[in-house]
Amino acid sequence: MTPAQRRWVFGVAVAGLAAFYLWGLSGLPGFGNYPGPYGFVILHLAVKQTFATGIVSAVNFEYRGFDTVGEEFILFTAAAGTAVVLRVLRGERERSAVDEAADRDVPPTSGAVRMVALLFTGPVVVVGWWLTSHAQTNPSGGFQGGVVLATALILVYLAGEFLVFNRFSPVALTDAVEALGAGGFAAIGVAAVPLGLAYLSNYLPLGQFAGAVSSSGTIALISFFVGLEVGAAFILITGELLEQTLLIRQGDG
Amino acid sequence: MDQLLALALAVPLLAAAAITAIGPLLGDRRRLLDGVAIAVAAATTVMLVVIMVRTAGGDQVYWFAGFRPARGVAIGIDFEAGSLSAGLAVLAALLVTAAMTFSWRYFERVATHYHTLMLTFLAGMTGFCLTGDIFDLFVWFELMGVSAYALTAYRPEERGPIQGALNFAITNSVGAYLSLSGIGLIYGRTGALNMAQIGVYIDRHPPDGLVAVAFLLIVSGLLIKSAIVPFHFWLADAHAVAPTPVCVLFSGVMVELGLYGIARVYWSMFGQALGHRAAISHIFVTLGVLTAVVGALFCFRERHIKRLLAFSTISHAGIFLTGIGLLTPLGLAGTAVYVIGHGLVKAALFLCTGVVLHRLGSVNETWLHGRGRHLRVTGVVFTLAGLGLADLPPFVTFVGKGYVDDSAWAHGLPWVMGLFLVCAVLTGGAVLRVAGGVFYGLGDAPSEDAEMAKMASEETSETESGKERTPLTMIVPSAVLVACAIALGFITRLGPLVQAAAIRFQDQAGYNATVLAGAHIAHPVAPAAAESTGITLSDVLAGAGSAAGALVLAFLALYWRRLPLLRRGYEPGAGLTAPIQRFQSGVVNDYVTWIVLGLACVGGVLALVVR
Amino acid sequence: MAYFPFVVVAWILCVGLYGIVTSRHLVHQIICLIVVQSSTYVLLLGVGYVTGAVAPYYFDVPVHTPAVDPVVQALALTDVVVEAAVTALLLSFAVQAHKRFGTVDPQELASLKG
Amino acid sequence: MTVAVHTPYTVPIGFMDALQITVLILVAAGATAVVLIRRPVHQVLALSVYGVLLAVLFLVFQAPDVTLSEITVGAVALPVILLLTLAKIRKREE
Repeated sequence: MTPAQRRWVFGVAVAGLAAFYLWGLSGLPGFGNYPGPYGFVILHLAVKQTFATGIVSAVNFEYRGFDTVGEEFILFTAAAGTAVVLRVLRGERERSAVDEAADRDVPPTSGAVRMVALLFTGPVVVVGWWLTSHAQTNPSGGFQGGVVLATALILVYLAGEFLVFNRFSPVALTDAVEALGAGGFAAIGVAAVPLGLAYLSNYLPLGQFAGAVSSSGTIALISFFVGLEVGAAFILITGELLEQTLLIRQGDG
Repeated sequence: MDQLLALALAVPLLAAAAITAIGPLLGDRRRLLDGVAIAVAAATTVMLVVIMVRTAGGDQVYWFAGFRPARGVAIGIDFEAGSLSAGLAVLAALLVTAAMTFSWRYFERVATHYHTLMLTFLAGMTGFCLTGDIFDLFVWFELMGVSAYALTAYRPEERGPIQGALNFAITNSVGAYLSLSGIGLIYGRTGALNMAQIGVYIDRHPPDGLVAVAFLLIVSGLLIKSAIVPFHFWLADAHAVAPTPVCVLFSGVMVELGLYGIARVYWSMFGQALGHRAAISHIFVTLGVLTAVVGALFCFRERHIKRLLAFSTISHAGIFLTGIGLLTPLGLAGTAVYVIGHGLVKAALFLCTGVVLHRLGSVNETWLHGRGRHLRVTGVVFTLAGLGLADLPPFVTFVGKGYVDDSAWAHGLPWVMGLFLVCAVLTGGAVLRVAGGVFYGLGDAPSEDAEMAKMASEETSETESGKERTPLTMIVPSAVLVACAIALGFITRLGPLVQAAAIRFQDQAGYNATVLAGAHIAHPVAPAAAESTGITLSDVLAGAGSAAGALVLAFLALYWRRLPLLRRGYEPGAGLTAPIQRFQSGVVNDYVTWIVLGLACVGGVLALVVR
Repeated sequence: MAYFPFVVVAWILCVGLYGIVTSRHLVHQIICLIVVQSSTYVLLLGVGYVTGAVAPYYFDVPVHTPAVDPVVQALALTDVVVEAAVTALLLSFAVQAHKRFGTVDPQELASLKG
Repeated sequence: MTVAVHTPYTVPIGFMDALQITVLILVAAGATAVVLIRRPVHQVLALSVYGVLLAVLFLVFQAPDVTLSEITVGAVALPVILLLTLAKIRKREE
């Protein structure tokens, strides 16, 4: 199809689809009238059952923890897939790993940027760690924390060079950390099986009172592993793309 | 509580993580990794077989983290293993094992990520088969998808794989998000994610727009995955370029999983609430027949062996959708048996194609003509599998096809039977034409157009070609798969067993009771009198007829130019697809346009029905 | 107000699809896919909203205060991760497509494939 | 018809409605802008802004958890990898 034809066909089709979709949406109870029961039952049970006050984390890591296993492995698989697709191929040479390479089209980082980035790295790490460790209490969790921790390494890149970034996160090590994160989550789940409990059951003591950082058993532990996996996955993906941009020179056409 | 249900999923996932962590430390000793990965896949197969055997006495339910439903409200996620879902998972695991065994000597060098991706793919398929939660279904659907996209682009140094993977990933992602929209709609109405619970809740209202729209949206992602016309365009692009062992999984089971998802969603949630059974059946049968015919026509004119097999898969997906869409136990049972048979023989065909690529370095039928004479074992296996694809008794494919035909007949759709016979002759004939030409050098090399030659000559770096011998690990899996397809055909109890399983699968009230109330439903009601369980003489004749027809067609195609009386210069199959050829443009923008148009059309029909 | 958020959902979906269909740049197309997916977040959080209720955290409000649905929020979180994963993979395809084809126009890739 | 619940922490309904409608309109406009802007780098910046808008929307939908993820992913992480991709692609065009 030519672009014009496509536009016409799509215009007609999307009008139909939109009408159809709106017809379905009009059957919903109005906005603000969530009918339950799923969410309300969880709100009722969660604090009592898990000692977590962050109910979303309780759902993510406990009631629907199995979804999160799948989700972590989606990210894990995507990182592996990115590594496969962007691997250094025959005929491609790695350019000498100096950032100031001749055809580098990014201007060298200014001193001010380096300074700011360095200043920010510490606080960012702290925030990432805090987010990862407070899943059970506050609006936070391993996922957000992991991304923030990965951002800290990107700041290291801004402050220094790719070489430093690479030294901080050698691929094999990051791979291993990522696998530890994803595998650790699945393994915590499996550990329930010899105890005669269902997969992913919360078998750790729940702690003294709801809302404490040390409360709610496996939720905190799972959040930690999710943080590892997510952080490592983002570092891997960013690293692969950085390597493509800065180091790889194309040999074949 | 059967812990195997959780382990069947956790073991491949843990193994995938472990292989990624340990792989780089092993250096050159990658055989160890190969061995571990194959062992894990085989162990998963065994676990799933055990689960399947146990489901013969009744469906198994597993609540993750031990959250059982209280007063009909599910707060956790469940696995619900029936015989059909567990059986499909077994097929997936078996094919993964076969494909990984085949890969042992196939790739020049395998990065550790290959095993990781195969194992996450396996876990995604297993989870998709067994889950009883609609959002969980989406999660495993995505895991399956992401693994599959990455595996398609496993050879990024070539153009084809990158383009195929892009088309595959974009179309299927659009489908997944449409499905998720449907899930959001149904959640807004019912406040539930457990499929059984949703089924109970939406049945309380008369069917309305929300139910119809949610149904179509959820199904749309699955229709795209199962390559139903007009959502099928991505499939040939992706299948032709993915590494051959991966194609085994794509054609043998991934497409079928999409169809399984449609059946699961229909019979656990929407069947009762949506009503209008006749109209829904008509919609599915229409789409299915259209797909079967389009796939068969494209298949016959193709010269690129992997694309040819891919189009044959599209044709069969159409037949499967029709079998499901008849909404009868016999139709569903027939589809289930047919899916198993098709998966086995199609996998064998792809593996043999892999051997050809390994030894001769091409998948171009024209170029290969007569050059495969010395690959005797491969030739025999390929030919047998081709006959199986054409439903020759006693291959198990003929049992399944027979049931679907019988059900269509009982449904008052005899023309569907005839059309499917034509489709089977066309796809079987195409495959047997390849067998006769490549492995036995019969007749003349078929002509080709430049476009196809270019496409077929692309397959180069996948394997180190020109090997002197075919390693045993490459030929044994395909021979075993074909042997399985024949052996299953002799198990006379298979038919009644699968029918009982299909009746249980379609028993929505029973499914609800099993999941939500922990009921144990062991014995399905007796099959309806109108639909016999036996294999009739007409089934045998139809199967033998389609195989004979396929053989005749293959010979006609090969000896076409030597037939004195016929018009010269006309190439068989050349004009068949000209009008629709240009739709297969390879441009993903077009594909998404067709998806939207297809949805709008089916949605319009559905709106007229449900209104 | 009762249905306005859902109209926005449909609008975002359709606009995103329009972008995918008309795109001439793979990165643009991938971003449009992100837009399509973002419609599902708005839908999920929209259907779980309860007017006047608090966020589902009992850290600083008493337990059993009426709150909005926590389940859809968990689903949306999962959805965000899926989006990030799929986008990263697609971008790696785009990088390779640019290397192999010398273009990132999806409408040109097909003709250059051979 | 809206069935509202009341808690000591409830923001006045009328104010919340106005806020939500405003942000929804901004989000719809943002999505349109992201799609219509065809220059890649500009589009990535638009996506980043759109991510922030979505994050604000989730905040007024009482979903602080999703807000955080949307900011970290939609407004920061995704634009970073998108810009890296564009840097790679543009470099080879020169």
